[in-house]
Amino acid sequence: MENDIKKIEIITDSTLQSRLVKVIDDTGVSGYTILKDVAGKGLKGDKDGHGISGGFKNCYIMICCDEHEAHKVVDAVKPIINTFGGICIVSDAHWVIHN
Amino acid sequence: MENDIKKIEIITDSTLQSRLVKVIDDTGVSGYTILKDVAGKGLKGDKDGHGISGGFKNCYIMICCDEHEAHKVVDAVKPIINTFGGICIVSDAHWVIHN
Amino acid sequence: MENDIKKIEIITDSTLQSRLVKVIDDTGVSGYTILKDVAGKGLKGDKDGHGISGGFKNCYIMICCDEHEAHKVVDAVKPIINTFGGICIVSDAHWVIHN
Amino acid sequence: MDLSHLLHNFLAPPVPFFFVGLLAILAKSDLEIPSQISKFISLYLLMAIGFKGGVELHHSGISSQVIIILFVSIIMALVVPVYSFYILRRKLDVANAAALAASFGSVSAVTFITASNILQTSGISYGGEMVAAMALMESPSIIIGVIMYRKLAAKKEETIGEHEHMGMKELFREAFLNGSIVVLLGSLLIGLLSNEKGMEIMQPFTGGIFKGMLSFFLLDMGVVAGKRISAIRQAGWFLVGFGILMPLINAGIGIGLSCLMGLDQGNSFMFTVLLASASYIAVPAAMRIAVPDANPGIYVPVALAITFPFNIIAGLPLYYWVLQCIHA
Amino acid sequence: MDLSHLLHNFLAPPVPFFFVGLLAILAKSDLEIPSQISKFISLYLLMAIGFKGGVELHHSGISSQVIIILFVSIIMALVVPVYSFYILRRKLDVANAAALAASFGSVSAVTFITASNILQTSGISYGGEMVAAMALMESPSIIIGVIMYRKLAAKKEETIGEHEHMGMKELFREAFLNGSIVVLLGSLLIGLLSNEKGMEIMQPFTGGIFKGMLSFFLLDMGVVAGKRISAIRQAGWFLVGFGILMPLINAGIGIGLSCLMGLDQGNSFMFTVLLASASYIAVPAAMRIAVPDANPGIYVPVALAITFPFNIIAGLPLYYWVLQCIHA
Amino acid sequence: MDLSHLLHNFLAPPVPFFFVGLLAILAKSDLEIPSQISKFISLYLLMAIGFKGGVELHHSGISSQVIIILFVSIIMALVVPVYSFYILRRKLDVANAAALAASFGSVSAVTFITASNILQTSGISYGGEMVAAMALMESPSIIIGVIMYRKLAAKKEETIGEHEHMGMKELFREAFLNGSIVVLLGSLLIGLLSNEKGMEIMQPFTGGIFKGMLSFFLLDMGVVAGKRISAIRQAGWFLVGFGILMPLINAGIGIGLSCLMGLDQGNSFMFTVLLASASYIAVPAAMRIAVPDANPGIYVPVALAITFPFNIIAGLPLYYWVLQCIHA
Ligand SMILES: Nc1ncnc2c1ncn2[C@@H]1O[C@H](COP(=O)(O)O)[C@@H](O)[C@H]1O
Ligand SMILES: Nc1ncnc2c1ncn2[C@@H]1O[C@H](COP(=O)(O)O)[C@@H](O)[C@H]1O
Ligand SMILES: Nc1ncnc2c1ncn2[C@@H]1O[C@H](COP(=O)(O)O)[C@@H](O)[C@H]1O
Ligand code: NA
Ligand code: NA
Ligand code: NA
Repeated sequence: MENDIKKIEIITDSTLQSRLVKVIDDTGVSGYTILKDVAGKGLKGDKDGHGISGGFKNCYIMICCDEHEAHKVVDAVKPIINTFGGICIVSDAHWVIHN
Repeated sequence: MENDIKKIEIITDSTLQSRLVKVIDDTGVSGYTILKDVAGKGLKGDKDGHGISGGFKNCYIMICCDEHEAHKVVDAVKPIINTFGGICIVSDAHWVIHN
Repeated sequence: MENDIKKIEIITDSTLQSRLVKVIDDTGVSGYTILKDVAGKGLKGDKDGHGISGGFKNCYIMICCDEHEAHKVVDAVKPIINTFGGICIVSDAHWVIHN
Repeated sequence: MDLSHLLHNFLAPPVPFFFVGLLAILAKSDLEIPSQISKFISLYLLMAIGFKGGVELHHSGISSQVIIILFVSIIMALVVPVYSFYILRRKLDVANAAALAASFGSVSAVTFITASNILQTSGISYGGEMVAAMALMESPSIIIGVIMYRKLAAKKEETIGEHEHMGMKELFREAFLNGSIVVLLGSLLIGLLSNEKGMEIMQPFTGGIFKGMLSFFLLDMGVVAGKRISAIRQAGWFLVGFGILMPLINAGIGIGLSCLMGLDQGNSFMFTVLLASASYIAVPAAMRIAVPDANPGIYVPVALAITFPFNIIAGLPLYYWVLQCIHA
Repeated sequence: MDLSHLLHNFLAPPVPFFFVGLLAILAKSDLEIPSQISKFISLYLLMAIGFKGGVELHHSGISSQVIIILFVSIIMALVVPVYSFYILRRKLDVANAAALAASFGSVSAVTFITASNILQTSGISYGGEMVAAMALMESPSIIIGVIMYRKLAAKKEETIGEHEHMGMKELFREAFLNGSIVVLLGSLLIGLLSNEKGMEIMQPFTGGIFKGMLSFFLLDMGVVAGKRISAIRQAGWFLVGFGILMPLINAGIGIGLSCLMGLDQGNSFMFTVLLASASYIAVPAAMRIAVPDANPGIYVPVALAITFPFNIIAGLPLYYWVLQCIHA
Repeated sequence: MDLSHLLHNFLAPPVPFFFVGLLAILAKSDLEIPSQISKFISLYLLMAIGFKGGVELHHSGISSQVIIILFVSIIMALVVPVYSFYILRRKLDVANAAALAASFGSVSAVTFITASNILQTSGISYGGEMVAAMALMESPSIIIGVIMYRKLAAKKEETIGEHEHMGMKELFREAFLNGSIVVLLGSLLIGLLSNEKGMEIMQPFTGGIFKGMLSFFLLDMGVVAGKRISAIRQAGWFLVGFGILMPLINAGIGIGLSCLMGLDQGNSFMFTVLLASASYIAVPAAMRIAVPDANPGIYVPVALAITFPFNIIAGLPLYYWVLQCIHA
């Protein structure tokens, strides 16, 4: 299948979503996908995604881009994740369709 | 680990969900997974996933299948994505369990 | 990019979520991510994710870990998926950031 | 109130909203009620009906008749799944027969609520003990269904790994402590303990907007029934027949038992409806795990897309009419 | 009620909640209404307004004036998008012009409801036929918009694969059977068929909490308008002007037609509001598929972040005032 | 109303629903309120309480006592976190002490609302200025908490990259413009500006169904408290003690200050409750970012699963009783 791309996945606290989106936008990637209601568990404890108390929900952001852009995104995201927690992983994929 | 498979991920406007599901069903794959409340940004602008105005939400469809089926799915999905926008990516994975 | 990891993805009936989380917790992995409102179709029929009737919704659980842990998770999860249905796939990824 | 008056009731909200939802889906509309809203309204309805039932019970007190009703209700919840199972076994395998039998042994809260709505418009009252009976009838059939499945599908079980096998303790928890039952019983208890002030205070919520919320829920039920209806064709005529005849048989038994217990018209009607209705919420959720090799694509549509609409459209007026003839 | 009284109305709920939402977003607050809640309240509002309209229509009966109103409404829903399209073509390409024209040919239910609220506080009534008119005006412009797009953007279409091309049947379904219209029409019909009892029963839901729910929805509208407002800058002055002048022109036409049809003050006002408002729900959802090369980042913000607030703030009081002068 | 009467209040809705939720979770029920519904009801409660407060304030006018109350409230919101911090530092590190101190300096809207419910059943009124005080007390402690953290955890900060460090401007926005505060203040303002008609119109929404919605929310609070309770064991006895003693100390100070300010019984009670309650919504959300190395698994459960239930069960009746003795 066609072009090789990198798929970057970021999962961290919801309160960071707007901040992450801003730095990702700045790298000039063509798009990203966001899930807002994400539960989970990590080094900072349980996130049961509950609606009552603030700060117990994650967001998930996925970006498909070429390797060069991927480095830019990772560099932009790294300091945020390092400070506030969460994970960022990268894997290989292929564009099939994108217009 | 066990069998090699292809993992196809499609992200596009929610209004296309039923149309996509139909063509995917027709390829005869054994299953798929759908997320309905997906936000993001792409060539067609911001989708903030808001509930008030129509047409600002994405759906995400994921299909695990063998390479042969993957070609069928991609062929079925391609014209829709080409016409209406969105992305479709493929990556490698392995079945661990599936019954 | 940095460390190689395995990304395990499990999709099965929502009613199994707490059971799966328990066995995954027991393997000692550092974290996992959960999506609660997942629709789809598989061998056990359509899950339209509807809120009225019980038992028509999936959950999605994703775990990033090293290969050794991945084996433990798969072993823990396998009997549950074998009995109750659903899928479990593994793919390769890389930690970029994790603290 | 004569039959024409009763039929007229079906043109007034909430019932016709069911048909709006159903027809929308059959006409391929994209109408969809968000899933969290369904869950919210369903919890709301349980809270309201539970609270009102508790208040009624507080007024009436717990007489010996109340005890008898509750006792008979539990017995029926244990017996119905047994004979249902043997009827179903003629065409279905053990797992599916057990799951569907459990569904018919349990109750449908929305059918109950719609029935209570008919009584209210007719100016007939029923006792809070009927709500208690509903709460008590939700779960026993789950246990019975699972026991029959385990006893009679011995080979199947071997394939289920030791530690996957749901223990009896877990099964009881699943059956008796699911969210719906907890909210229903909790609200019943709170209603029972409330003083007059508590009741007045809750009235606009549990009473005022109740019909509207029920209308909304029935709209949603119509949508879901419409979506499940295609599964009926696969299910075949045996199950369609079962989904219609079984409520009639159980209603007959219910009417008979009501007479034996000497219930008044309101209580008789509600008791009959409890027997005639089938669960599509609590039972399927429990069966997914407890009877994993049953096919929910079979047992849910029968309860949801056949028995529920049948009861709403034809069953309730019929049971009402029969009981009225008896009590006239 | 004089103008000062009317302006006073804008300080009482529900309208000021729109500004709370708008200002919150402009001040970069994180205020957000969950999306399923928006959907729920929007369905609720349609159900309530539809039901109340049906009840009104039940009372008034279907006179020849009702038929005339409905007929003129449909005609206008077909005509408005045509001239809007040609105005828009001066600056926009065919796809975007068609999509935006369809939006202005259709209606905004929330603007309609806010207008009905003003009438209610002023003690003026309007007929249930206006709700029917609203339901009938939602969809025709979608068809007109798509036809113009297909006729006039011939080359584009070639790029759309044969089987992707939405058939006329599918288009009609999309236009006439979207969830909002089904709920609105269904509730209208149920209101029409309800007896007095049905109306009383629904009152706390469709009447009592209505203003509060509308307040909540307007809060949400403010949030969304605030989020879309930045898109306006990209849209440029032509579209800002269009978003303000078009409702004024259409309102003028509406006032003229109301006089010709001899409508009373209430009906004139509601008819004018229908013409002056633009759709940001049903139309954009349909246009995403039917006119895939139009940019929703353009046509939605014009309807949602310009025309809607303009109508709420300045348009409604203005139309009200003009009609009051005429009818005084 | 004597103490037994007061205790009786705890058997009437809404409070007992908290225990239904709590016990359900402790018994391992799967009861769960969908998260968007929680968010909706929480916004609803803020809108209703804000609007009612505004209306009260509109009636009473802004007297010099109102100014004094607001002033003292802000001062306390700045002072409480400081001494709380030094108490907490005996066992906690700077980050966790600052986050938890901020929580106690701020307020819990649901505790406030439950308290207002007790007053209402007792026929005692309180002024709209108390709602304004609540709004003003939400945020200052966030700023104080962050300042203490930054001053006293100097080394930590170095590890936080330059551009990750939240600027003071961003911090103020986070603290003063979060959605809850905006809705509360906006509704207060709208209530303040509303004429009589606006109030009547909103009554079924902000008044009628209020208790029911609060019941639903307390059910949810019970569920969440139940889920967080296991975290308490890890937190240790020091924090359990803090979560119980701190509200008592702050309530004592509140009662003292009320006497000094010469507040009537209703206002004294509400002021005391504001001091005694701790935030588990606005503050944790802000702390996640502003004090990233504090552990929300510690500071949230103390406020949510200890202080909140303590106040609901024992605190409110106690403060009420003491104030009644004083005012008798
Ligand atoms: N190993 C992991 N695998 C999958 N998701 C993870 C993992 N570690 C953390 N997460 C996700 O990232 C969120 C924040 O992580 P943390 O800041 O470490 O608590 C968690 O709530 C999980 O949803
Ligand atoms: N490069 C990308 N990476 C991740 N998601 C994307 C990307 N491009 C588009 N998407 C998703 O696909 C949706 C539709 O894309 P589009 O039609 O290009 O606006 C967007 O709203 C995103 O959710
Ligand atoms: N081939 C597949 N690709 C993607 N998701 C699948 C696949 N098969 C099953 N699933 C997901 O797993 C759920 C349960 O599967 P099953 O038990 O086979 O019905 C389905 O509802 C789908 O969401
Ligand atoms: Na039954
Ligand atoms: Na219009
Ligand atoms: Na406090």
